[in-house]
Amino acid sequence: MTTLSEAVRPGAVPDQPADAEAPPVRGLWRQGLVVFCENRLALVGLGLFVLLAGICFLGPLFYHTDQVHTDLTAVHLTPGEQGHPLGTDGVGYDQLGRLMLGGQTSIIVGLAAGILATAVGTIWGAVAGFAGGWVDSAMMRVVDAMMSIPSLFLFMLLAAIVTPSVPMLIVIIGAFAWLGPARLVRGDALTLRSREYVQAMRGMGGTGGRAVRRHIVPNAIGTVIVNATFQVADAILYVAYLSFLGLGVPPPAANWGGMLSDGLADTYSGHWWLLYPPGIAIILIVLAFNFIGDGLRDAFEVRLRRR
Amino acid sequence: MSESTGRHTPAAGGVQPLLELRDLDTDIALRHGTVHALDGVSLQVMPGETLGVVGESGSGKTMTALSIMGLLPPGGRVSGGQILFEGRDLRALPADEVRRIRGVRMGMVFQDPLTSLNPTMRIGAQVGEPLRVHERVGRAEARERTIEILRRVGMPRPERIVDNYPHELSGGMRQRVAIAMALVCSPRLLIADEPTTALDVTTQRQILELIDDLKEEFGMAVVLVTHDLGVIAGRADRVAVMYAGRVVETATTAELFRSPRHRYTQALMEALPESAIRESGEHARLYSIPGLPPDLSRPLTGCRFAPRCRHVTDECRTTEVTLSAGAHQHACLHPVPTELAAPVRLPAPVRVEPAPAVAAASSAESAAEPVLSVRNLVKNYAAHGRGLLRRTAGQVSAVADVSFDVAPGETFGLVGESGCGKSTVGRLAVGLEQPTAGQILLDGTDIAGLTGRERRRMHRQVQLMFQDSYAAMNPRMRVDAILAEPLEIQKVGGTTERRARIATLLDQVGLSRRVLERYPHEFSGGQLQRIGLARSLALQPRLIVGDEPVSALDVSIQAQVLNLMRDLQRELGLAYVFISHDLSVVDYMADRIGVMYLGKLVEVGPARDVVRAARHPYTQALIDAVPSVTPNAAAERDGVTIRGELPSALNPPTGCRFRTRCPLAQDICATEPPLAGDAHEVACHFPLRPESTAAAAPAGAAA
Amino acid sequence: GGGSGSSKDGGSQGKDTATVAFRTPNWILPISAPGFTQGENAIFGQALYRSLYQYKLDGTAQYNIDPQRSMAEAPVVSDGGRTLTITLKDNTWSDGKPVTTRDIQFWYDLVKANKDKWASYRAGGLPDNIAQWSVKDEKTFSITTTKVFNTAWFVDNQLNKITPMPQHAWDKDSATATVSDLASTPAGAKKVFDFLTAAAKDPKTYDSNELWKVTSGPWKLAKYVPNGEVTLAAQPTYSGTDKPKLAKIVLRPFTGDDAEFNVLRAGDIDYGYVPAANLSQEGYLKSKGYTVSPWYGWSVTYLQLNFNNPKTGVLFKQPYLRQSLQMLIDQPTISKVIWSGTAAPTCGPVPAKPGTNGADAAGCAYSFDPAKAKELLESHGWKVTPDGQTTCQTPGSGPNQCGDGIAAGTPLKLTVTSQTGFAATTKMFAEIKSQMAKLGIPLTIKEVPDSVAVTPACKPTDATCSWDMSFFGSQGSWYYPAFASGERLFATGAPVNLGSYSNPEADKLIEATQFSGDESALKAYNDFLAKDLPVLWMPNPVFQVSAYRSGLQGVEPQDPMNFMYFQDWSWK
Amino acid sequence: MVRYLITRVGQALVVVVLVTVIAFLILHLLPGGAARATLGKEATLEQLAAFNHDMGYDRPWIQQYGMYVHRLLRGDLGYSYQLNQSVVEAISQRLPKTMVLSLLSTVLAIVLAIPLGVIQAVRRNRWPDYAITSLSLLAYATPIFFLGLMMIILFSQVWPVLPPEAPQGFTVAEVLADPAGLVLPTITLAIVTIAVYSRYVRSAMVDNLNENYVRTARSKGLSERRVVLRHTLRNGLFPVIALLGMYLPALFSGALVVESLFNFPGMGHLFWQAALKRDFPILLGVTVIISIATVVGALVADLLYAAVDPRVRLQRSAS
Ligand SMILES: Nc1ncnc2c1ncn2[C@@H]1O[C@H](COP(=O)(O)OP(=O)(O)OP(=O)(O)O)[C@@H](O)[C@H]1O
Ligand SMILES: Nc1ncnc2c1ncn2[C@@H]1O[C@H](COP(=O)(O)OP(=O)(O)OP(=O)(O)O)[C@@H](O)[C@H]1O
Ligand SMILES: [Mg+2]
Ligand SMILES: [Mg+2]
Repeated sequence: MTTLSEAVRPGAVPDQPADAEAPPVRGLWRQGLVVFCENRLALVGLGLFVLLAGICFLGPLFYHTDQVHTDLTAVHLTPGEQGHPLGTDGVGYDQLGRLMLGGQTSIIVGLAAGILATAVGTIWGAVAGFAGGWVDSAMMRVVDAMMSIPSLFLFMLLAAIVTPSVPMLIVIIGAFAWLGPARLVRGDALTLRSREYVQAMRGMGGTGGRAVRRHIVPNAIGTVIVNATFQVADAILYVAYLSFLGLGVPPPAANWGGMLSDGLADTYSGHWWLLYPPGIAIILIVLAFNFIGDGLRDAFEVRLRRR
Repeated sequence: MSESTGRHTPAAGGVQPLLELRDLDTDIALRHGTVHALDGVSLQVMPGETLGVVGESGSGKTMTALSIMGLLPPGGRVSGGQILFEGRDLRALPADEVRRIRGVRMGMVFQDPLTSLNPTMRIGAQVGEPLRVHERVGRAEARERTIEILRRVGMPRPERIVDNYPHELSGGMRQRVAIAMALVCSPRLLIADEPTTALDVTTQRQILELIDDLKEEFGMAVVLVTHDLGVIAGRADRVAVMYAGRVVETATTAELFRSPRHRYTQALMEALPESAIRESGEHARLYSIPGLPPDLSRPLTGCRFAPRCRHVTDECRTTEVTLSAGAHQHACLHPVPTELAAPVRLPAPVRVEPAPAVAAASSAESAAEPVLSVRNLVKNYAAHGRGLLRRTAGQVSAVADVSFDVAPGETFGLVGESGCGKSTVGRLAVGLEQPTAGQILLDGTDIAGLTGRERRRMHRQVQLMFQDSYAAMNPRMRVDAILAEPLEIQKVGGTTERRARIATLLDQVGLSRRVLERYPHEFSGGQLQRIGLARSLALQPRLIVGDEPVSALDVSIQAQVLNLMRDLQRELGLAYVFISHDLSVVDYMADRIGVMYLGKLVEVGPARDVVRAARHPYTQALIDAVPSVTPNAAAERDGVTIRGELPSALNPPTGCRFRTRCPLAQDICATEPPLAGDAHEVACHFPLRPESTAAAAPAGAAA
Repeated sequence: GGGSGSSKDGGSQGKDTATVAFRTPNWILPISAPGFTQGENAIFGQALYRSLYQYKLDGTAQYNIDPQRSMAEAPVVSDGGRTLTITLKDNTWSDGKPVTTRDIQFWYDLVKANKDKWASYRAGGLPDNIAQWSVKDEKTFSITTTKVFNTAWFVDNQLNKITPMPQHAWDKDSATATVSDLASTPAGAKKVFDFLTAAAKDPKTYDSNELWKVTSGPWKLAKYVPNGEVTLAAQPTYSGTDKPKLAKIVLRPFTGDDAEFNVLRAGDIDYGYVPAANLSQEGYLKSKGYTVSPWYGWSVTYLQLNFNNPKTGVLFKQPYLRQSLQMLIDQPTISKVIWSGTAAPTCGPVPAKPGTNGADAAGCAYSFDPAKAKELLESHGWKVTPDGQTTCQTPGSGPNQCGDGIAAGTPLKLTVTSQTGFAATTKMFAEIKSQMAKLGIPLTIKEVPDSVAVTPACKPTDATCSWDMSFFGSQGSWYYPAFASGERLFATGAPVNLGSYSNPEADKLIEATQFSGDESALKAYNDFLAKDLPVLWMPNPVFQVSAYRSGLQGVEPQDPMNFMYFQDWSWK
Repeated sequence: MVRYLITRVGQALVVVVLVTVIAFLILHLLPGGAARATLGKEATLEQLAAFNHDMGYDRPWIQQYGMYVHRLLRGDLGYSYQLNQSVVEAISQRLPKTMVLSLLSTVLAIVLAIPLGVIQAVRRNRWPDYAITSLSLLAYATPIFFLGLMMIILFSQVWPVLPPEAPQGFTVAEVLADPAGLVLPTITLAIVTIAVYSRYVRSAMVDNLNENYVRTARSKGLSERRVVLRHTLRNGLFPVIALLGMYLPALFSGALVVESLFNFPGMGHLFWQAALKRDFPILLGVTVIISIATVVGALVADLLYAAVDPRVRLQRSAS
């Protein structure tokens, strides 16, 4: 999947505040926060994420279900039956409890893989962009090559090599989703490298290392964080795709993607509670991260805007 | 021209104004609150008249123009008053009607010719578009008329240009295109918003003359918006001075420059470097207006200039002042008394006074070991072809064989048109780039041979100051980190010592300690330039290379920074290399001046000699092109005029690089002239004047 | 043409066409090549080239030979069981030429000369076990074997491979050559075989190549698109008694179960299958005029244990441990709930008569009994920690001890390599894992696309020998030919004995099934292995749950050995 | 120009070579090997060895790679045992289907995404923008297999107006002859693409609407329509061209799912099945073909970009 994160670069927002006398003294972070909060969709996204994460991680503390032992005497109970608000699945697990458990995996895999991909990509892109010359060329050709193989193909092959488990999925997705961030950060590094403040620093006798540490990385961090948000969303989707292709995590671990693709088989069985809740959950969480990413993008952009 | 020819006095009965603004209010809605960009602006433009609008940045000049055109930015709207154009209120007309008027009866030229043209549309299509839309003419006819109008704006080979894209033209040519576009429907009114600010002085002169000529030819009125008093002085019939969203004074040009009444206008004029030189004939301190213009998003009462005014009284702060009646209107409670307003002593566009002894003294001083010595410096960049079919071709010769010295405590000014290699020399001098050939000696040591550690120490000696201080500061660092950075890099002192040093620096540049925890985006341009200066000073360098350090600033702020730089120089014994394209600023600041053309140093000498008794035709042309606050001076000049465009640095002309544009060029110019002379060197086969005391050579500079 | 075309042809009763969900066959030559032995190839092959004998398992016929469909009479045994004499019935090739012993000889010559390229070849099997092949006349030939075999075994598991091939059309080494007796020499047979194989490896010419126009089956190939739709048309010159009743059979491949089921629901095919998860749709399909019918297979399903695993092998070698693991598998409930009743418990290596064993495991040696399993472990020195980790407490080889090679503190902890893509399998292991967890046996489930590939038979020193248990039975682990003997599954060193099970007693019993004429040998072998647990027995799913238009007659009974006889089909 | 072309083609070649190396290395790591997966559980060790020998899998991977490249240069991508077809044949049989699907959905996506993006940009931060943003992100967030299934349920089961599967014809002409069958798969694949493209168009348009030249255009008294359509849209669309080249792999990923859902055996499905069955020649072949397509796509997009956008300077650091 080419991601929104790669495809949509931020558009400049024009309404620059006036060239006013004493600008309100406000921390960069606070200012960003204000702008983020002004983006209503971003707030909706954040709310959604907090809600879903809260249900998944705190829910089980209040709503106890047995997600270890199967119960073949209570399979496919309809919602409400025998005290299962969302019914049970094909081996008798409580579906609501399962959704919480699956949500934990999805969120953890998404966050971890997104962060891993971003970290790898950032390092790769920063090194390439800052080194320049043939190092850059070589490193970027590798990225090009891997990008020209559909990512789903790569994931499929990798998932076939290693046996998928939660840590493995994180590594697999992380290992191949870093290409987008690598390109972005490299582009940033290239432009940042020639920024006047970097030149100014070199004019004071500063080294390349300092340029990367003090100037390039902190300034690329906005792009990186925004991108990480989209990466998280994409990672959650990737897990779903892998599950659909039969390469997801095996039971009793659950994840929304796997539950959804399992639920596909139940499309016509009348067991709607096995299909739609995970489907909606996955859409909501991916949507949430995309909204958040959009909001962060605005926020970071505003922070850099001149007065 | 205006007064003397007696045309178009604003109050002249019978003649209806072409455009009249009555109490115009314009608001711009922002995320938080609203900027009241214009507050009760009233103006009149008579048919065939040129109205100059001047004022500091943010005073509402552009908003006035955009309000008239109905092109306010998102969130902007005219909230009150009337815009009467040919007697009809544009605000009351239907949108379509206004659109037609905008396209046919009015034309506008914007400041930045680089971005004002659609990059993917052919010139012909863009210029001809209003014809096609408003007059519904056919393709062929539109093309013909486009070529015609391009020819009229002085575009070379218009039949070819119509099929070009904007990026294939130079800045000056693009601005001509923009003007042609505005004029293609023969409008009654042309609004030009800083049409020349982004251009070189030589081009600026061409464009301004063009507008003047066309105005005559089309018989249209012009609103010329600019922040440059010099531009206005040469071109406008009448001038409106704006401050903080209001018109504070209007008068005929001659009247205004002879006796400005508003205290703000007066202060502005005094802040010009030209006037400092004029007053004393010496490098006196400039008058600088304290403080900053007010924040227009807050409610304001009284005279808006009151907080910065020397003559303020309590009354000023509370009374709303309106424009006085009459031909010379002003909105000031304590105007400059007419009797005291001594007629402005107009400076000669080129100084003709005898060179003072200072020049000689400074050249004598330079016998001392120079801080910086540049020897036969060459810098070539690998060039990349442009466009689809141009192959990679050779090298850009950015700096070609440049040599000069800078003595301790001296200011060496470097001037020249855009792209002539000034910045490159600056960057080479501070060791940011490696020269292709030649040497750079700092205190007698060649910086090329330094080892890593020595190199780092070398960076203490010489510092760079940037044009855009904002761009030169990491937006994510607070001022304390920014100022501490050079100290950290050079490992100077511990934390406490650094803090103490930073405090001293702030004192030196006149900023309060409170700024330390703020971010760059929270400062004004002048403040930023001070911080940049403070950073340059942190390591106690002996030499500061300032690359256009004041070009982005308003006159009033510019004055503050220039004063500061001079004070510090005196205090700390600094040497400056002062790079600028603005001759009057360099003239004010520099002890000696080097003039560059296309990578070559064509003339070096003591500042006064160079400015007053230029020897190179190029220098003379530059000087002549500088607009002066003497009204109508430009029209009377008959000095050296440069023709054509700056040749490409990719394939610079052989021999004297200026010969392609030089009125005096002869065959011999194909051989390279050496830089010759004693204190006042020139590289020309036909120097305008022999080197001597400049007074003896008034040629080419009729006063 | 296209989809709309086929849905017009099929899906409409009263016509003479049936559209069948069917993977595209990709091998046409009656001598199968390695890699091309999939079920669809067998059915496709049968439709074009009948094999010498065909079988049915209803117990009515001698040696299970189907007297109607077979091309020869049942063999006459002589020479103490070493010689079988076979007489051909009168049949003709599609071009009118008679089918003679020459055509069988041709097959034999090719197989003998190219046995290593024949997928069904096993060292010691056909043709190695034939001492003499003699042709008496056009209709009769006899085979003398190297040893005395159990005739039932030989007829069911060896003679089933023989397929008469049109010598008069194929005995040449290039398309332009004229037919001769080339194959009668080994060198010639190699050339002919290479020629025919090359033609078979060019599927896009299947429906145009003259070679494949001469057939013996009830169908001819009307249209063939590689990996696409295949159309069979009734062969007008077919000489068998089971003449096709429909004019056309359209075989349509699908990209997956979901795609197939969507189309089935839309009523665009006449014969398809219901994916396991959609069994509850029976009612809907019936309302759309379909009959839903499970297709039982002549198969067993099991969980392979790796006796050679250097770590867990010692555990599996303990019979009590295998027993307690088996007792944790609730075959009846799993069959009923997870497989929705479309699976039945497997109790031993010989399949129960298809469709007869109910959902109970009455005949099984070990029924589901976690309590007994726990007791068994505890009585052998294991400290059972429910929902924790059970460990060996008293090591040693005594009767109350864990057993040889199991050290104190050894955790009982297993990994199963299973198949991805089968919801029921996944659920089944979730259930088994849950049961094992209750006895403190953590089970890790690894799902892979092809569990056989990653769990090869291995020596303890091999790097690939780290797997514990392997499952490849989502559609049945093993389908038998008519005679369900275990020489390929459970004999020491047998090719499909992935777990390297080895028991001299079992080997003896297996040999008996192959070589003695003793009718009870099969039962003895079954009873022993049912108890000894060379593998863990698992619910045996049906081959598939077929759904066909109720108007389509002759589909039932569905052949347990997975053949399809389209010629029997007709519209009501 | 020529130099630029040479550099770009050179880079493209490097990328393709790298792709083959990467694919080869990954396949080399696949456990289980191809032999068992192809020959099944009944295969004997001798048969496995013979197979491995035939396919060259028993040689060092460097040598295998060399052989592969050698054959690749002659246009021979190998032979698939699983399919009993040469890889070239298998791909050429399926590529047209995937191309029809991708092309149709891309065209549909572009046709819809451009107006949507423009509306969003013109009505920025007002309700049409929010609505379209939410909808397109919703489309983006929906796993495509779920989306496809919903489509089938809605339009061929609940409300049976369209067939649940793509056309089953074998040639492009046959496929196109059944437009009804193409509707659902094309829309399914297009929906996600629309989301990506419209966001992209929006941001490009927003950037361009803030450019000075737009103000100049307005100053000529042009109608808002003309300003947006004649001046801004053109410039806003150029980057989309560049995106088209880059988006190819993603499109194939999506096609993989859509193909299996709608019973439309194309390249994606081919690859999926090959991955499950360890069909190495197919896996390599498809990967190489798609990466070549992508590289060529990117190259063409670049050249096209350069051709239509007079601003583009070709020396712009390529990567
Ligand atoms: N897009 C905008 N949004 C909000 N405020 C604006 C915008 N553009 C200008 N302003 C504010 O409106 C006031 C008038 O600005 P205007 O651009 O007319 O000044 P100007 O005299 O043209 O200055 P300059 O010389 O810098 O062009 C200023 O306070 C400015 O900050
Ligand atoms: N990094 C570079 N690569 C290639 N060419 C360059 C580079 N930097 C400068 N040049 C070229 O060198 C010449 C001199 O540039 P330089 O920036 O020194 O001019 P300048 O006099 O400072 O102009 P300006 O007044 O516009 O700042 C120009 O033709 C420019 O295009
Ligand atoms: Mg302005
Ligand atoms: Mg410069």
